[in-house]
Amino acid sequence: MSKYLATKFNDIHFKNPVIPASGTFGFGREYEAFYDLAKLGGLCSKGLTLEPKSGNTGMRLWETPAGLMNSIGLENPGIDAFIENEWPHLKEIDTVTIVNVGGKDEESYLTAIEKLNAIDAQLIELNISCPNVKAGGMAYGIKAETAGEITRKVVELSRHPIMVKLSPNGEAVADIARACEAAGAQGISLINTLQGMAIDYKKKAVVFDNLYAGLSGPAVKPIALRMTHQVCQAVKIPVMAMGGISDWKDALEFIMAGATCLQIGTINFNNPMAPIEIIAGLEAYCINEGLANIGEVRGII
Amino acid sequence: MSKYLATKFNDIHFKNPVIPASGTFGFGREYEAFYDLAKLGGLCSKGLTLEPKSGNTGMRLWETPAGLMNSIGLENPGIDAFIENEWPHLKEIDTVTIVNVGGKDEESYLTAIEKLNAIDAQLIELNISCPNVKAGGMAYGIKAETAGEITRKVVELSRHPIMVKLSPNGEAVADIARACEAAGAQGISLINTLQGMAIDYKKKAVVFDNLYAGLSGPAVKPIALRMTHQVCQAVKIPVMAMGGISDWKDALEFIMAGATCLQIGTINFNNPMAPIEIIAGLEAYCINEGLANIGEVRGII
Amino acid sequence: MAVILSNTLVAPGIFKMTVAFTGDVKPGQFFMLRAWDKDPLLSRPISVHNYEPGQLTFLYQVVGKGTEILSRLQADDEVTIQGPYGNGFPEITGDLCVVGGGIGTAPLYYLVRHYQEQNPTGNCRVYLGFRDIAYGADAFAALADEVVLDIGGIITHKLTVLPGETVVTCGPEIMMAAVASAVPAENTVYVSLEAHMACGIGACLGCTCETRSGNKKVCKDGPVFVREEVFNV
Amino acid sequence: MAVILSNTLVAPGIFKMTVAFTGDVKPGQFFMLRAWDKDPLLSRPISVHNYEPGQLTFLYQVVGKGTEILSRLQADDEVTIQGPYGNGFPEITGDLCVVGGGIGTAPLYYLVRHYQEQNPTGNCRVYLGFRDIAYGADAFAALADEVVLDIGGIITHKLTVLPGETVVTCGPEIMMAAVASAVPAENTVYVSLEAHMACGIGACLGCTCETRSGNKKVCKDGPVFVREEVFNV
Ligand SMILES: Cc1cc2nc3c(=O)[nH]c(=O)nc-3n(C[C@H](O)[C@H](O)[C@H](O)COP(=O)(O)OP(=O)(O)OC[C@H]3O[C@@H](n4cnc5c(N)ncnc54)[C@H](O)[C@@H]3O)c2cc1C
Ligand SMILES: Cc1cc2nc3c(=O)[nH]c(=O)nc-3n(C[C@H](O)[C@H](O)[C@H](O)COP(=O)(O)OP(=O)(O)OC[C@H]3O[C@@H](n4cnc5c(N)ncnc54)[C@H](O)[C@@H]3O)c2cc1C
Ligand SMILES: Cc1cc2nc3c(=O)[nH]c(=O)nc-3n(C[C@H](O)[C@H](O)[C@H](O)COP(=O)(O)O)c2cc1C
Ligand SMILES: Cc1cc2nc3c(=O)[nH]c(=O)nc-3n(C[C@H](O)[C@H](O)[C@H](O)COP(=O)(O)O)c2cc1C
Ligand code: FES
Ligand code: FES
Repeated sequence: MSKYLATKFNDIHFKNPVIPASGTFGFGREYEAFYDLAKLGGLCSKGLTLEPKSGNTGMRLWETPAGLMNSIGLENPGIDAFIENEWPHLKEIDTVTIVNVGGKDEESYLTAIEKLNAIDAQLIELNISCPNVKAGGMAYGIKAETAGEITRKVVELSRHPIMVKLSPNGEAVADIARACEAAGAQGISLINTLQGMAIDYKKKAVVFDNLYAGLSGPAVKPIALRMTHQVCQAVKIPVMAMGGISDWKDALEFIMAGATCLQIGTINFNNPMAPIEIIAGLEAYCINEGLANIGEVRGII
Repeated sequence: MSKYLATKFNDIHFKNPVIPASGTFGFGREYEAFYDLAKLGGLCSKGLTLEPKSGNTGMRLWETPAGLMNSIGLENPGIDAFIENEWPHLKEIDTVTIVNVGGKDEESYLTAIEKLNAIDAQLIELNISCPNVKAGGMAYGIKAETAGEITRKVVELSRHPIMVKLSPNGEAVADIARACEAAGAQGISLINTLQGMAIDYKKKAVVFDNLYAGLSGPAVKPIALRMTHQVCQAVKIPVMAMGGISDWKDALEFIMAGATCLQIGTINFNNPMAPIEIIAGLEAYCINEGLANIGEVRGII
Repeated sequence: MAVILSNTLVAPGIFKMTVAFTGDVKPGQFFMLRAWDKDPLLSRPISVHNYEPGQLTFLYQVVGKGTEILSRLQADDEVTIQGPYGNGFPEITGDLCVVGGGIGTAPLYYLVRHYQEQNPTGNCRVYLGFRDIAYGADAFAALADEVVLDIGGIITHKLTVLPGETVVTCGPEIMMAAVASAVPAENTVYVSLEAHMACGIGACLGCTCETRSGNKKVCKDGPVFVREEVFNV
Repeated sequence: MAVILSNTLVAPGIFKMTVAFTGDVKPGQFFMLRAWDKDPLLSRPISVHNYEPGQLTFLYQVVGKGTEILSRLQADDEVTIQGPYGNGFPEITGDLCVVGGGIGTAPLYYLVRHYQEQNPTGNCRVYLGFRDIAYGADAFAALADEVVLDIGGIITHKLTVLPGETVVTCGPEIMMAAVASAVPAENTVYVSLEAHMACGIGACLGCTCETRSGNKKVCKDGPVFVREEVFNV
C-alpha cells in the first residue's frame, strides 16, 4: 500500500484511487492472469440486475475512432447468482469491492438493493445511466428529479453507502448530481457511456439491434473531464470519475479536476495492464513532484 | 454538376450535398489554393456576429484522441465588414452560400439578421450552439423553449430561409429540433461542438482561458450520427448533418440516417481535399450501387 | 511483445507472419494482436496457424485497418501478442475430416498437423474452399491423406463425410451452417466461430453467442463449439 | 506526398530529415507534416531548415507523438507535406545578427545561407544557445562570420548587437522576449513565433496572436513578426 496514493472516499479506505470500471472487468477473475487484484484500489462488479439477463442480441461491439461502442445490454447472472457464485471469491480479495446495480423500475432496484444488504460490500454503485437497456435505468438518470427520487429510496433501504452513477446523456449533469446529493447519495460516479449510433453502410443497416449504443474510450475523455469538473464544483460528496482514461496522465487530470477516485474502463481491452501502470505512474508522479499524497493536487483546477 | 449528387434542401438546389462547416473554412479563400470552390455543394461562412469580435485569449486549439478542442470564441470581422469585404467575393462563387450567424442576446441576433436582409445569401445558419462564448448563443440552444423563441423572431424578421444549428450539449435534441420547426425554421443543422475540458497536468492548469471548449472531429461521430437520426425522425424540415465526418463512408452513413446535406469540419485540417474526396466517393458509390441519385438511400435507416 | 521472424505475402491479400514465441499452444486457439497505439483502439484476434516451440505462425487476410498495419510489419519488428486464448479444438482420436473456407483454413493447418502427430495411423481428409485463389493447399496436401479443393463453388456440394469421421469446420458462418446441416447427425461436428472481440478473455461480454445452453463467450468458452450448441440442425 | 531521402539522428532527440521537393521556398516558412492517419489528428508545423531545388530539409526535435512517428521514418518512406506556408523572413540587406535557442535554430540556417548568397559582402553573426547539447554549430560556422555558442547559460548575457544590424531571433518565447527587450530600439528585430496550429493556412483562427495592429494569424501573417508588433518593448 502506497502512502502516496492512499485515498479516502468518505470513510472508505482505498489503497489507491484506481478501480477498473463496471462491465469492463467481469468479476475480476479474468484479469487475475495478468496481475494480483489486491494491487488495485478497488474492484467494481459487472452491472447486476435483480433477475438474470441475457443481454442484447446481435452485434455488441463496434469500434469508432479512439472509441468503442457497446451494446452488451447488462448481461449478468442476477443478484442471487452473484451473491452465491461471485461474491465469495470477490470478498476474499484484499481490496475495496463495489457492487454495480441496475434496474428496470423502482421495484427491481429496491429488491436488488435489499438483497445486497445480505453481503458486506463496501460501496454500491447505483447505475441509473446505462443507455443500452431499459433495465439500465437511464430513464431515471437523465433528469434531476427522477434521479433524486430513486436515489432517496435506495439510500433509505440500503445498509451500504450509495454512489450514484450518472449519465452524460441527460440534463445538466451538475443539476443531477446535486439532486442525488440532496437525496442522500454518499458519492457520485460518472460518466457512463455516451449514447451513439453506428450504421453499417455496406449492409445499409443499423449495426446494433438496439438502434443506439454506448460510446466509451479515449474519444470521450474531454467530455468526461468537463462533466467531472462540473460535478466536483457542484457537490461536496466525493466523485469517482471515468471516461476515456488511458494512462496516468489522464488519471491525474481527473484528479486535478476534483475526482477522488478513478475508474478505468475501455482501455483494459487495449492494455490489460493499464490499471497497474496507472497506479505506478501516479506513484512516480507523487515522488517526482515531492507530494506526500496524491490528494495534494486534487481539485486544484 | 453530378446528377447523382444533385440535392434539394427545400427549394434550394445544391450541386451536391457536401459543404465545409462553419469556422473550419474561413470565408473559403484559403482553400482556393487546393481546389475550385465551385465544386462544393455549398460554402458556409465563419460564424458572424453583429459586432466584430477578437475571439478568446490564450490557447485556442488542443488535440485529443481522434478529436480537436477549440476555443476560437467566434473571432470574426462583424456583419458589416463581412458584407463589405467578404460577400462580394463569396457571391461570385458558383455554389450555395450559407451565412452563419451568432449573437449574444436577442437584439444582437435580430440586428444582424436584419442587416443580412441586404444581401442575397441563400440560407442562414442560425448558430445557437457555440459553446465557447456567450455570443455563441448556446444559452438559447440548450433548451427547446428558448431555441423556439429566438427562432420565431429571427424567421419573422429575415427574408432568408433560416436553418437552426443545434447544440449537442442541451436537452433532448429532438425536442429542440421540434421547437425550432414549430417556430418556422426551414432547416436544422447539427451538431455543433461538444463541450469538453482539457487540463495541462504539467502546468497544473486548465488549458483554455475560457475553462471549457468545443470538441469536434472523428471522435464525436457516433454521437453526431445518433443525434442526426433522432432529429431526422422528429422533424419534417431538412437536416444538414455534421460531426466527425472524415470520408465518404461517414458521409453516406449520415445520409442513410436521414441527412439531406452534410457539413465537413475538422477533417479539413487533416486533409484539405476531404470535401472533394467525399464528393467523388459519394458519386462513385451511386454509380457502383446503380443509384440514379444519392437521395435513394436517404433516411433508409 | 514478440519479435517477428518473417511476414510475407502468400497470396493476394493473404499474409503469413511468424513470431518468436514459446508456450502451451493448442490448435484452434487464437492470440490478440496489435502493432499500434490507439488507432485502431482494439487488438485483433488471429488464430494460430502453426506452432512449434519458438515459432508461432499466423495466416491472415488484410481486410481493414488492423490487418493492413500488420501486413506492413517486417522481420525484426515487434508485435504485441496476448494469448493463447480460447478453448481450441478438442483432441480428436478417430478419423478426421476438416472443411475450411477461405481464411477459415488458417487454424485448420495446425489442427491437421497436430492430429497427424497424435494419430499416426488415423485417416485425415481435408476440404478447402476458396472464392477465387487458393492458398495453403500444398501444405495441407503434404500432411493429409486426401485434399479436395474447390474454387468458386460451394464446398458442401463436394462434401461426403464418412461414417465415424469427426468433422471440424472453419470459414464463413454461412458455410459452417451449411456443413452443419449437411453432415449426418451421427458424426460429431465442431465449428469455430468468429465474433467482434474487445477483451478476448471473457471480461467484456461483447462476443457472446447464443447456444442451446445459454449465452457463451466466443473468446473464452469458444471459439470452438459442437455444432448442436450453436446451429439449428 | 514527398519521398524521404534521409532521416537521421544528429543529436540526442534531434533529427534531420531531407525530402525530395522542388518549389518556391523562403527562409522562415514552414510545412505541415504528417505520416499518420488520424492518430494524432493534426499535421505538425515544421520550419524549413534548408532548401535547394530537389532537397528540402527539416531539423526537428522529438517532443511527442507526431515527431516521434516522424523520427521512425526511413529513406524511401513517404511523408505528406503541405506548404510552404507562412510569410517567411523578409529579405535582409544590411548586416545580420541571428539569435537562436535550441530547436529554434532550425529555420535560421536556411536564413543565414540565403542571406550569404544574397549579400556576399554582408556581415553575419550568429548566437546559438542550447540547454545542454549543441547541434548544428559547425554548419553555422561554415557560413557565418562569427558564431557565439552558449550552453546552459542565458544567451542574452552574451549578446551585443552592433549598430545597423538586423536581428532575427527564433527560440523559446521567453528567450525571444528577452532578445526583444535587450536589443536597442534602433535595430530592427524579427521574431519567429510558434502556436498550436490546425489548418496552417489561415482558415481556422486557431493560431491567432495579439499584435499592436489587432489579431494576426501566426500561420499566415507570421510566423515572422517585427518585435514591436508582438512584444511589449
Ligand atoms: C477467434 C478469431 C480468430 C480469427 N482468426 C483469424 C485468422 O487466423 N486470420 C484472419 O485473417 N482473420 C482471423 N479472424 C478475423 C480477424 O480478427 C478480422 O479479420 C480482423 O479483426 C479485422 O480487423 P481489421 O482492422 O483489419 O478490419 P476492420 O474491418 O477495420 O475491423 C473493424 C472491426 O471489426 C472487427 N472485425 C472485422 N472482421 C472481423 C471478424 N471476421 N471477426 C472478428 N472481428 C472482426 C475488428 O476486430 C474491428 O473491431 C479471426 C477472428 C476471430 C474472432
Ligand atoms: C511555425 C512553426 C514552425 C516550427 N518549426 C519547428 C522545427 O523546425 N523543428 C521542430 O522541432 N519544431 C518546430 N515547431 C514545433 C513543432 O511543431 C512541435 O514540436 C510539434 O508540433 C510537436 O508535435 P508532437 O506530436 O511531437 O508533440 P505533442 O506534444 O504530442 O503535440 C501535441 C499538440 O501540441 C502541438 N504542439 C506541441 N508543441 C508545439 C509547438 N512548440 N508549436 C506548435 N504546436 C505545438 C502539436 O502540434 C499538437 O497539436 C514549429 C512550430 C511552428 C508553429
Ligand atoms: C463493454 C462495456 C460494458 C459496460 N458495462 C457496464 C455496466 O454493466 N454497468 C455500468 O455501470 N457501466 C458499464 N459500462 C460503462 C463503464 O463502466 C464506463 O462508465 C464507461 O465505459 C466510460 O469509461 P471508459 O471510457 O474508461 O470505458 C460498460 C462499458 C463497456 C465498454
Ligand atoms: C476551429 C473551429 C471553429 C468553429 N467555428 C464555428 C463557428 O464559427 N460557427 C459555428 O456554427 N460552428 C463552428 N464550429 C463548429 C463546426 O462548424 C462543426 O459544427 C463542428 O466542428 C462539428 O463538425 P466536425 O466534427 O466535422 O468538425 C467550429 C469548429 C472548429 C473545429
Ligand atoms: S471478447 Fe470480451 S468477453 Fe469475449
Ligand atoms: S492554424 Fe489555422 S488559422 Fe493558423
